[in-house]
Amino acid sequence: MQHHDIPGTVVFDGTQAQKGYALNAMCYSFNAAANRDAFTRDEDAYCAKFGLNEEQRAAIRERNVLKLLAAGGNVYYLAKFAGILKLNVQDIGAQQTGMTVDAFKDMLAAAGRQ
Amino acid sequence: MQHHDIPGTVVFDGTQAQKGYALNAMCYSFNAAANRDAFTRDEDAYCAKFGLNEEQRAAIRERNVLKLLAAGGNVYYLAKFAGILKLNVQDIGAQQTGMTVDAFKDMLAAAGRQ
Amino acid sequence: MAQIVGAIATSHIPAIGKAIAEKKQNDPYWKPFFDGYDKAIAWLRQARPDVVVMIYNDHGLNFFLDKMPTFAVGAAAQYRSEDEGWGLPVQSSFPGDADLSWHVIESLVADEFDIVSCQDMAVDHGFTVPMTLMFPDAGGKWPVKTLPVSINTVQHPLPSPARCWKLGRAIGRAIESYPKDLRVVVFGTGGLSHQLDGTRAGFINKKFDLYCLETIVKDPEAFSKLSVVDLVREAGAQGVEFLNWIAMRGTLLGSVSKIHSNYHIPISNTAGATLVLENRAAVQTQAA
Amino acid sequence: MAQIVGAIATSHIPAIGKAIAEKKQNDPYWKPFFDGYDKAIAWLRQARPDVVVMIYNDHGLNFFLDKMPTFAVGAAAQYRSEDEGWGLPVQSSFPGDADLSWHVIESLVADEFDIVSCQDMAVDHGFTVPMTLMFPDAGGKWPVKTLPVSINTVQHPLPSPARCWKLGRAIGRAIESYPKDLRVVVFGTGGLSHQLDGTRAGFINKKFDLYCLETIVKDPEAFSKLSVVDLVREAGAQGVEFLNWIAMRGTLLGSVSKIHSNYHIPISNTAGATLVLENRAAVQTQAA
Ligand SMILES: [Fe+3]
Ligand SMILES: [Fe+3]
Repeated sequence: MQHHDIPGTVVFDGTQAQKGYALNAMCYSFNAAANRDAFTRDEDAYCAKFGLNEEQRAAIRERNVLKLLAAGGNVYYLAKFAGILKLNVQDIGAQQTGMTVDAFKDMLAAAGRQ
Repeated sequence: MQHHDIPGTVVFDGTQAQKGYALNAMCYSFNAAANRDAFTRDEDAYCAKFGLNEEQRAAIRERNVLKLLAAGGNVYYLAKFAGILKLNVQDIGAQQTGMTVDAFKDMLAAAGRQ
Repeated sequence: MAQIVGAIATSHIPAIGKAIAEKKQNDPYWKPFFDGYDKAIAWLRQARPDVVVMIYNDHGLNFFLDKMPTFAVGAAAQYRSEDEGWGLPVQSSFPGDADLSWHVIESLVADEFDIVSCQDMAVDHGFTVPMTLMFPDAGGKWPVKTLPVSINTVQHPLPSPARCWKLGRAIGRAIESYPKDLRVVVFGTGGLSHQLDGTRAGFINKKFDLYCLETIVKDPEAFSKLSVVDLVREAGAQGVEFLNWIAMRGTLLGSVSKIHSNYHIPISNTAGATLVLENRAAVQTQAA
Repeated sequence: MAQIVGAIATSHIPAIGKAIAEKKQNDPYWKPFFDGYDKAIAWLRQARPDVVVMIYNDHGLNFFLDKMPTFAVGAAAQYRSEDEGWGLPVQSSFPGDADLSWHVIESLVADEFDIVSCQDMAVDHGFTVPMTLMFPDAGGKWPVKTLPVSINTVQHPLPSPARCWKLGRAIGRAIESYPKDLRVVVFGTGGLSHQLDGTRAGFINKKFDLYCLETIVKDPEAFSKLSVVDLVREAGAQGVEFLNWIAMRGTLLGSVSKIHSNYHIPISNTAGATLVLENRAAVQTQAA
């Protein structure tokens, strides 16, 4: 990947992809309702089935998006995990930026008044 | 597809692919031993599961390679069907050219003495 | 001969699909966004398209990292809508035009585009939301055939803006060399600026978006100077979906004029935008 | 820096794999074919490769018509051998070099090759037979890392000879810009002339094959004038696998000399062939 200096931004390149394959494969499986149900019934067993490492399993347990990204997660697949938790992209944005959801929404709206 | 004047040769282009999708999908499934067994146990049910049309089912019943090609089959996938029947590419070549297998092998060998 | 009569660019955010399903078009949050579509829908109706070429990106429904295409082209009789994991309603299947698809694929490969052909394909919100937005009266009976073209925006390296522009040019040539009299409208979906992940989540860049909305009409080749990293920096990590817009604009080979545009912040985490372009074919002008 | 020290072209017919598994190398039918490999294997041993770039075609194991890539590049830590449906022994997995893969993918996409990246991939006889042929003593412990590149020879339109040549050039540049000191040998597999299907089944064209064996050494760009239909006509419907040889030859950017070749009819339905080329890098020559 070309070097970049973009703060707060993960570029999902080959390095990230290698780290995150198992995690992303699990999240990709959540397209199917049966798999979402299986995960919900027994999270640990489902993570084990996909071969997640300890860092990834901890991040899943904690529902921590920044840690999931650091563990190689890609946001498009992680969004399907967020779907299970009924979190939308504002909820996730607030979590990652350390804001309340309302403050995050205000920030978005403020971008329109610039 | 570019027009061609090559006798006795099917070019597997979009037209062929559209005709043969179900047939090729079935043959592709034969990579897995469990699927080969399921086909062997009940050929008709297996063909129905993949949605083969009557022309394709007849060609499968008759083990007729030229008819399978005419019905949109691609030789790379059909080879997996031939594998179930324990036919090798000389057997298939003989069938398509209307030769005995020995005559077909002689023809191949003769190409080396040209 | 087939002709591209114009193009529509639009955001494709899942939240739009949910708002449509829940009939929230007149809610205060949604009204300024949906109001921007009336003129686009009216233009599309009078354009009477037979076919929509949909240039979009898959978000992890049809493609996974085991086989990640740079450019994928549909070649199916129909395209399935499917569960994406977070409750967006599944639409009825979208009719394809396999003969046109194969013509385009033949043409693209001859032009040295190394596409993936997809004879079975599920299409996600990048495709379905623009369809539900632009054909609000379809009621599950889509009035056009469709041809999906998916550009990789998931796994870096992504194709450059210059490559996507060239892909668009090649699709334009392919469509306009198709011998049937078809009226074609090209959609480019996604964007504008947004970022979902990282501590920069929520990033929106109005200034860059307004530059894009103007430049894509008047000087689209200017984007060919940008790198993908430039796009990530200026438009956000998911704002790279603007690649779909660049390819869409590339398909318009005639004289192009802007019919309508709308821009509204925020829709979900995104700067929502739409743009309608008319394409007057060079050939047609000479004949007139 | 990584350097491509040479290349090997070889047939990859499943029957070869079976003959190896059944130790038939000295049967009268097989001996003239296998005898052609002693010199190739000896050359490969002294070439001491760290990595084999395997340019081959999938025959319906890893790819189906739902997602058919023009060019696919492996990016996995290992590549699985699998049941192909007709009894060829399954090999132990082949080690990959994911960092090298991603370097090559970055470089190819920057060069406007629209590849499919494959982070999980099964490789079929187009890959496994050349490995078992050329590393007869491996005993399941492959002494090299591998990088699979699969070219579409299944679903027309196929990439043209000219495009495959350019792909080879781009792979050559990518490998030679990799900062690690690796010795790389490129394999091109398949062919030569053969046709399995239709009433022309059994077609073999010795004259064209001998032209190819000579021309690929001395004047490989000559093939860029051929169309895929030309290849089907002259080399047979499956003889188009010669595209893999063309791409292989394209990777050799230095001064190329022929070490060895062998040609024998018939092996199964095919004209069996092998060719060993040495690549003396321009850079290296200057340094000497
Ligand atoms: Fe999107
Ligand atoms: Fe082959």
